[in-house]
Amino acid sequence: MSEEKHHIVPYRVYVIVLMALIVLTFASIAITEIELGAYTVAGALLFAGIKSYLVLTYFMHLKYDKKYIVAMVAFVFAIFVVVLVITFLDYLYR
Amino acid sequence: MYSPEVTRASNFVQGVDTAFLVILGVSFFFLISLTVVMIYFIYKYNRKRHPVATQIHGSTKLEIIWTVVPFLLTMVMFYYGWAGWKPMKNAPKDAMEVTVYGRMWNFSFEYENGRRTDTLFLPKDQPVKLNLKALDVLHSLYIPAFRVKQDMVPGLEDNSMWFEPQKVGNYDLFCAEYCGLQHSYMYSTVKVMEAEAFNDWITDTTQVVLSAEMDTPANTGKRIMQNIGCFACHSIDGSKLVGPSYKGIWGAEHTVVTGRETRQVIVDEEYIKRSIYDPNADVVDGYMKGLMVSYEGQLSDDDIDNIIEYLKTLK
Amino acid sequence: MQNEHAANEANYLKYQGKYKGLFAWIFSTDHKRIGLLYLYSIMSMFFIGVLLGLAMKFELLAPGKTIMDAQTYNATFTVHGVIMIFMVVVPGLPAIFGNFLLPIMIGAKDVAFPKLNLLSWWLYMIGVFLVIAALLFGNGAPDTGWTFYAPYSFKTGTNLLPAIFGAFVLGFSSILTGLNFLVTIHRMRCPGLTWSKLPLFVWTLYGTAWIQLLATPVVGITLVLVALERFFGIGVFDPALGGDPILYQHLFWIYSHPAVYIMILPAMGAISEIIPTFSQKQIFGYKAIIASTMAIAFVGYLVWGHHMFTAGMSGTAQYYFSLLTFIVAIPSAIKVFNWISTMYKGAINVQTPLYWGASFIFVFMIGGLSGLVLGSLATDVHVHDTAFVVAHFHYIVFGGVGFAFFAAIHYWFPKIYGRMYQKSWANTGWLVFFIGFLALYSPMFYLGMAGMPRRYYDYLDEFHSGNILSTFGSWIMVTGLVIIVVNLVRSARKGKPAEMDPWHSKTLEWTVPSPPPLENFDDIPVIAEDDGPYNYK
Amino acid sequence: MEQNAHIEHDHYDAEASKIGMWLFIFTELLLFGGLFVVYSVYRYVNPDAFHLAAEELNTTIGAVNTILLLVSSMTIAMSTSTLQYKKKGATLALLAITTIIGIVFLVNKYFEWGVKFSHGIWPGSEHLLNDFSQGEILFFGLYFVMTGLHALHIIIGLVIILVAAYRIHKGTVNENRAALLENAGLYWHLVDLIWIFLFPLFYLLT
Ligand code: HEA
Ligand code: HEA
Ligand code: HEC
Ligand code: CUA
Ligand SMILES: [Cu+2]
Repeated sequence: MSEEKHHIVPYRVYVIVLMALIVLTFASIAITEIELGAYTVAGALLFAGIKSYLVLTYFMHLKYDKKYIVAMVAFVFAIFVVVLVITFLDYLYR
Repeated sequence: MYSPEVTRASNFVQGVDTAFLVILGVSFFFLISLTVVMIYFIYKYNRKRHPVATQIHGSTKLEIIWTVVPFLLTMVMFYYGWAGWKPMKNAPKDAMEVTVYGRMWNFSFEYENGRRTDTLFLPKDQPVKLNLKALDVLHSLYIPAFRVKQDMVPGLEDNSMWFEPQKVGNYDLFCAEYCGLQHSYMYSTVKVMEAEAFNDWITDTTQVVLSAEMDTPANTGKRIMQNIGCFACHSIDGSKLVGPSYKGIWGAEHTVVTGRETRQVIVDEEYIKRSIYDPNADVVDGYMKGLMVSYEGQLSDDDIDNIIEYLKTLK
Repeated sequence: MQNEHAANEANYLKYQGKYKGLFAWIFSTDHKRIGLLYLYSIMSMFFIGVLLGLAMKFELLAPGKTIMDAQTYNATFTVHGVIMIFMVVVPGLPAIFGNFLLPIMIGAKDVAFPKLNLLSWWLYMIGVFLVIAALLFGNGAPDTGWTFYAPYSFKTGTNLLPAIFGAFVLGFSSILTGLNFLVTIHRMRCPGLTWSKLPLFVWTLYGTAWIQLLATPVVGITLVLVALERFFGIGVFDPALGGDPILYQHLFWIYSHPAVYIMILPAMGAISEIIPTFSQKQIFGYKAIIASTMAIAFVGYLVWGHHMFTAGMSGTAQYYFSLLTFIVAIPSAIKVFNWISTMYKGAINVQTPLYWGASFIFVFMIGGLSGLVLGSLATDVHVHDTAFVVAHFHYIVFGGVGFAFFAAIHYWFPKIYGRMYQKSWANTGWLVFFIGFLALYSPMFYLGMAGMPRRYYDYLDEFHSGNILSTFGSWIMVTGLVIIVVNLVRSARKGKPAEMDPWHSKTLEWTVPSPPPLENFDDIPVIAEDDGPYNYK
Repeated sequence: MEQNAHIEHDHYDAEASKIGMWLFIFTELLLFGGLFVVYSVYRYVNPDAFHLAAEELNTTIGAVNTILLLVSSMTIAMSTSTLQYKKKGATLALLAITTIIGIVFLVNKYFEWGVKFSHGIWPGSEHLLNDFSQGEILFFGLYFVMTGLHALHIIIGLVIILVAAYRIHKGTVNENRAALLENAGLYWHLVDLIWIFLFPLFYLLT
């Protein structure tokens, strides 16, 4: 059981990421104010997606982790999306 | 149900049974051949006869073969299953419509002219579309001889099934989705008649009128209750089913829960009417709210008067 | 260090730690003891389930009331289903044999999180007690069927909440076991034991653990929603408030279909160990079996809708689910072909585990092939919710998992207890059981095709003869079960001492003494480049 | 946490703990995933009602809470760095900030729910059942379940953080054995991650 060498993330990175997240939050509030019809949902989800990507890579250290952990995370999100899509095969075509 | 007299009882039988034959054919082929091979190996390569094993790691060629061949076979089976099922999805435009109400625990069928029965009467060679309405929980309308089944889902609009009976006769109709206590007693019969006989039957109102005239109100009440299924939940001998017994109900004092408060009521006309039209307003103490659903629109005030006359006789 | 060696001399059954007696077991974090704890608790629940099953068969012996009334019958099949699924076959093989063998098979001293492992067992027990409480207290045992379909599940007056909560806790236990196994397999393989050298049983545990982890939470939240619906009326599944009962079914089966693969994968893994050992031969198509394991785990996640062909789904969804259901059958077929090919040119040693293994393949084929009838749209519309489905899943769940369980217990028994059972009795038990099994469930295929719905307390006369045969079968089978269990229980105490490797197998668990010492290995083994779990000469 | 009771080996394996935590996070994601499926279906079936109901929610409180969680996520992420730099005091301070922000979030939530309650809106309330459409009933049902479950996770997260802080204070969690703190961090980020989706879905799509 060897000691894993830790990558220590500099504070600066965290602060930048936080700024980006806050900006994105306001951006998503702004975009949903505009009347975009069906695209509002897509827009909001897009921003949420980018935000969660940032949280996952920087705050949750995925960027510095072994690749197989990243693969697992991606796999789990993929499974969820697939399940959602399949469920909608029912509702979209009812 | 594979006896000759019911085969081809509906237009779907052939498609479904073909799918059965294809799938069962492939299945039996694999089941028997693989079992025979396995037993043969166990016998032939028993260590008494074959003391030293030959090490074989595998064979890519074989793996490919036994991936591809089953794949193709499953696609064939899928195709037949799909082909037999496809026509069930779309009812023809000229189909005769019957509305089916499923409730705990009986079916009732309403025809286009408003007539209601607890047995499904149908003309031969005429497509029918059953509009399915569940009033309380899930039920499922299943006619094995016709190879049709569709769940009845409360709240689901445009839920229907269709078929075309092709043989005169009586067929079982079951509730196939578990729906509580009397689920296994929620069955009925489909009577398929020649078209003329059916027409005579559906236009014939004399029976109803006659019996109504001849019977006492109490007997009429009893018949109505039988038809619409009150006795599924209420006994007349004092035993407790899902709902309270009718025995001695008239004039008795009952404890009911109205909203949050508990109070005493005397069973009178008004109370009984409310119990039938709005059963969840006063819930009898010790019984579940929400099981009995309103019969408003299905029972007229006259019907209820008859029911009350009948209830009065149950001392 | 000195201590440790002293500890290592005693085997895990004898070892005395901080606690004495019963506590030495229920507070032990040793994976082998936890495995046995699971064995005993699961077997106890299993016997309750069997008794309920027998009672149902007795009731169905003749139309009308035989021994119980309708309410009791409805409660009986519900509790039978809940016990058998959530408490017996889902935890069954992973929790018993996975716990016992996984660390030894990968050359480790324990699982990654031993305390968490013990916690899983405790959670399991809590779940068990909650479900039992649902039976004994309150307004009577739940009567919804193990599927808890809305809206009946929040209309019934019976005692549903403890049962739902129990199922939730059991799910949590299952998740923790899966989590533990995944980490163990990732982190604790001994040097040289690469992924492509893992025993197949370990591979199936790996696949199973993923399903446990990713599917169980969905049913967890679904059951929570049902409970909230009952408490507050939030409306999510209540048609009166705009909810959709069909959505409930989606969520339920998103878990419960993958759950059937949680049950069967470890069973397939056990068979994949037994066949090569008794053929004294390298497993045929090692990589293909692994690939099919992962394929089942993955595709199995996407086919849940085949339980809902008549529920009122859209046609597109029906089409799609049927297609994928057929696809998921292919990896199972691949496994069957590889097992049978493994026997080709082997030096087959016909022993009790092999009887069970071979009959597993047979009943699994019947169960699986009848699954194809259910997966096909036209035929499923006819046989859905009939005795045919009941026959299918008994053939595959307990034909599959049950037979694999008995194969496994007869295979690993000498390792677990360090003693050997009476082979002649074991074989007799198998034969009686097998005959009873066929007689019990085969008639149900016929009954279902003839149109007898399931969950029927009473039936029409036309279904009588099939039911009689089936009931007789249940009596034969239970006779077999009694023989098997009595033989095993006696032998665990009094049997002849077993050798280290009675079957001449090559996996790591046979390189440690029977029963294994507390820490399994004195020194962590190292697997040589050209060695492996199926390296028969 | 991961030692065997009677085997006194050093079982510390940071990577094992980390994978364990990730796997646990996966189950949490799917737990909420189930709810997101329910939400999406009902949003699709009742688009107008969901729009209407979302207007009842206070976007400002939602936005404030979002920012709070984001900041707290950063503070706890930073604390893993400070621990590596062996700055125990700073680490504890950052954790304290995180905890306080978490509590403020809960207080906000408390008031937000309180306002709804005072308007007679809670699951199964008479006002809700009588005066709202079915879609709106579903919206509020899901709103209470999902934000409630989220709040429960905040509480669990806070407990884990407090345990980690205590262990740091005692020195059993330190730069060489940081797994507990990192896992507390991962869990807290999970809570944040879920909120990132809850916020637009409930508050913004009006
Ligand atoms: C261990 C559990 C287990 C397993 C492994 C399976 C495996 C399969 N199941 Fe089963 N199933 C259940 C447990 C299981 N099932 C349960 C409990 C229910 C009922 C739940 C309830 O309603 O209460 C159920 C219900 C069920 C239904 C719903 C029926 C209904 O309610 O209408 C369907 C429909 O498609 C189905 C299909 C299948 C298929 C296609 C497989 C396949 O994976 C089978 C694959 C195996 C083979 C195909 C056999 C081996 C291969 C060969 C011999 C080679 C030849 C093969 C080919 C040419 C393809 N199952
Ligand atoms: C593992 C699952 C399992 C098992 C073993 C059994 C065992 C039995 N079952 Fe089954 N049964 C179910 C799962 C199971 N059942 C489910 C899910 C339902 C549906 C419930 C519902 O509708 O909601 C059902 C429903 C069901 C019905 C249908 C009720 C109806 O629809 O009306 C009937 C009818 O007789 C029945 C009978 C029996 C009998 C007689 C036995 C037994 O008495 C047979 C005796 C068994 C053995 C002799 C040995 C088997 C050995 C093992 C399984 C190994 C154990 C493994 C470990 C300990 C790891 N069961
Ligand atoms: C699904 C089961 C069910 C059916 C069908 C049913 N009921 Fe009921 N009934 C109940 C239950 C449960 C109660 C007690 C709770 C309540 O008052 O709502 C009840 C209560 C009543 C009461 C009040 C009884 C008392 O003792 O105060 C009357 C009257 C009544 N039902 C009449 C009828 C009539 C008439 C029908 C048929 C048209 C009918 N019920 C059909 C379940 C049912
Ligand atoms: Cu109605 Cu079963
Ligand atoms: Cu399935």
